[in-house]
Amino acid sequence: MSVATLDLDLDVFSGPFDLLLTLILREEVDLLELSLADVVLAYLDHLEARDELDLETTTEFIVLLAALLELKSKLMLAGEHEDELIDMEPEQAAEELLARMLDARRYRAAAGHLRELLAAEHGVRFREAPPPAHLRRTQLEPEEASQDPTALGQAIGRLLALPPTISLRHIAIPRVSVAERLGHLRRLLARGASFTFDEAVRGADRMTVAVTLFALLELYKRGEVDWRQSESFGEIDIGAPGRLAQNGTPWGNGTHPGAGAHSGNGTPPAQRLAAVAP
Amino acid sequence: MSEAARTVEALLFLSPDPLSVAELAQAAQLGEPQVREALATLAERYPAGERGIVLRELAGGHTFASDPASEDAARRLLSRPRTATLSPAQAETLAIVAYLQPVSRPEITRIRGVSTDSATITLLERGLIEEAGRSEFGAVLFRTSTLFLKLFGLGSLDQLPDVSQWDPTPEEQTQLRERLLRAGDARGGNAAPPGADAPDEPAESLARTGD
Amino acid sequence: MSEAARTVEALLFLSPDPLSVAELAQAAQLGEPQVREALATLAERYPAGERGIVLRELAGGHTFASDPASEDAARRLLSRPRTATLSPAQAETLAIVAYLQPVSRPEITRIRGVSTDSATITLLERGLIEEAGRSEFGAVLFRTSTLFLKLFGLGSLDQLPDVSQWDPTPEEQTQLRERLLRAGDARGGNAAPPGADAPDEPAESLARTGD
Repeated sequence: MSVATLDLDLDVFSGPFDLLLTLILREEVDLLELSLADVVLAYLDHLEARDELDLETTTEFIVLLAALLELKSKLMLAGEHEDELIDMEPEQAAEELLARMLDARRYRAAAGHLRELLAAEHGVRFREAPPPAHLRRTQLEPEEASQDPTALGQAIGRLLALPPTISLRHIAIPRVSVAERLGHLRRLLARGASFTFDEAVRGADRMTVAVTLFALLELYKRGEVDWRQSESFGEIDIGAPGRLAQNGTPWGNGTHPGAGAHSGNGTPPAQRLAAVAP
Repeated sequence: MSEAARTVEALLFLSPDPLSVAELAQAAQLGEPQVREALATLAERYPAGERGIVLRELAGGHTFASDPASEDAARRLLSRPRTATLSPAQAETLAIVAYLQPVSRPEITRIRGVSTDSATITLLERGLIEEAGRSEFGAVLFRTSTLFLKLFGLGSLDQLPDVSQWDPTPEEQTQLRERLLRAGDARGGNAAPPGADAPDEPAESLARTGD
Repeated sequence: MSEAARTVEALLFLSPDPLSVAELAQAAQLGEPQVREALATLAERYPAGERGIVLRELAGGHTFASDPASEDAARRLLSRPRTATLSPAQAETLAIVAYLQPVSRPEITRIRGVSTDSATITLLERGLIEEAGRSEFGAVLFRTSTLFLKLFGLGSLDQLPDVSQWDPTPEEQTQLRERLLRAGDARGGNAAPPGADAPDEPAESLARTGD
């Protein structure tokens, strides 16, 4: 079973893992509101239930989760100003992260204190009987025109104000879907000739590169494509099964293209995936 | 004071209604003679005319009441005029109802971004808004009342102030309702889980923007 | 018992909320020193641990409460638990609101790192927090309520301990900082701004386990 179909039942999301990823990328699920620990637990449960460790899908899971973790930590660091985190030096980021960790720790401890306070008040009740009617004088009729209608207009004005977008835009996520990249690769495959990964993603941004790699993995799993990398740091050649120009194993010199070997521009695909979070 | 008397004292204090000996005995898990003894102890502790709280025996049983001598002070305390000003939540809810009426609670919640139940209930109680039938999805709709017009010194709803002077983006031509919903969504107004406001009507706002 | 003490006793008995000295003085038409004296008399009359009713100083005022020893009997009588306990998420959200009020939901979410909506809604429904206007960005702000102080046995927010008391020691903080920096170094290129392709290969070690 691939990670994509891992079934999740979380507070903010219930469904397969790949749908969750899609929704996060489309900003329809707020990553800040997602407990990644729960995702890990769900995966561990799943592994336990299957009683076997599939290294390939586990790797896929870890890489995806690492990307999500990084993206989330950056989101948590992001202030109101979008450029803030992009400019952040490692030391600065560490300071900021430390401050956040201290905050979280502080209020978790404070929460414990509140629970103790509440427990100490166990059994203390207050009288809830309404005061006798004869002691409650009838309310005076409110005066005519005693309220100012401009308060209503002001309230509407406040409600019309759009909040500043603290969106994921600074993470530069274009709305690109696996399905769309699958279509792109299939169109290239349909031309018959083999092509390189770099050709497939020419001019594309990092997110598109990452999603294209994801789509490529998917096609490979479905047996629709072969790919090969003849040397480390070399091009990844992609073609329909059996149509790749060279003979031999699809892995060339035995290096899995997704496993750290470098493609043409010096960036290994796995790193591109991790680099989804810039 | 015996433990039985303390328990009976606590029960009489908490209960909004008079309690019979049998009821007290059952709650305190005591025999009726013990309860009677406890009541006798309490009668000594709360002698008539000497305390602010009096122990009374009524038809239904025993109860604590305030001393009649303190009634003037009690009236002054309890009839403190309720503040006539609206809380921010009430003002926002009332403004939404006034400008968009008829409007459903889920829609108000979506625009405000928080559950609006208590504000809506208060406005209903104060007679500023009233029910206006149901939406095609079954949610209660609200509109402002005649009392609302009176309190705000308005001859009719047409006299509601023009929003444009407070509008952060007055150049926008889109309908007010649609813009409010959009701003609400942008603020995270959809965060209320289904069930927080019954029933959820995702399509309604869209349906109605065509009005 | 003086007439002043009787009146104050009656008022405390009738009022659903804790009453401040000023409120008592106004309703009873007494001077504040007289009210304080009356409260001292009452404190003697209701010594802790000896009566079914106790005099408490809560939420900036005085109020009567039942003695916790009567809780079992009270639960049998009223067949309703006092307050449900707080879930960890609710307690954390409540702590953040208590210490940082007024605070918005996005801010709470940022500190907790996970969704806070359902906890916030529950706390609102239980009356432990309430709305306190909107932030400059339009998010609803929350603060704790009088009921919060009452139920948590607090006279005022000042009685909450300084939140920094739960911070790690400076040495521990230094260690944490170093660990974070090391982690940052290990990640290397990923910290580079988008656009510039990273020279390092942070994901490689992970990816290679799949070989």
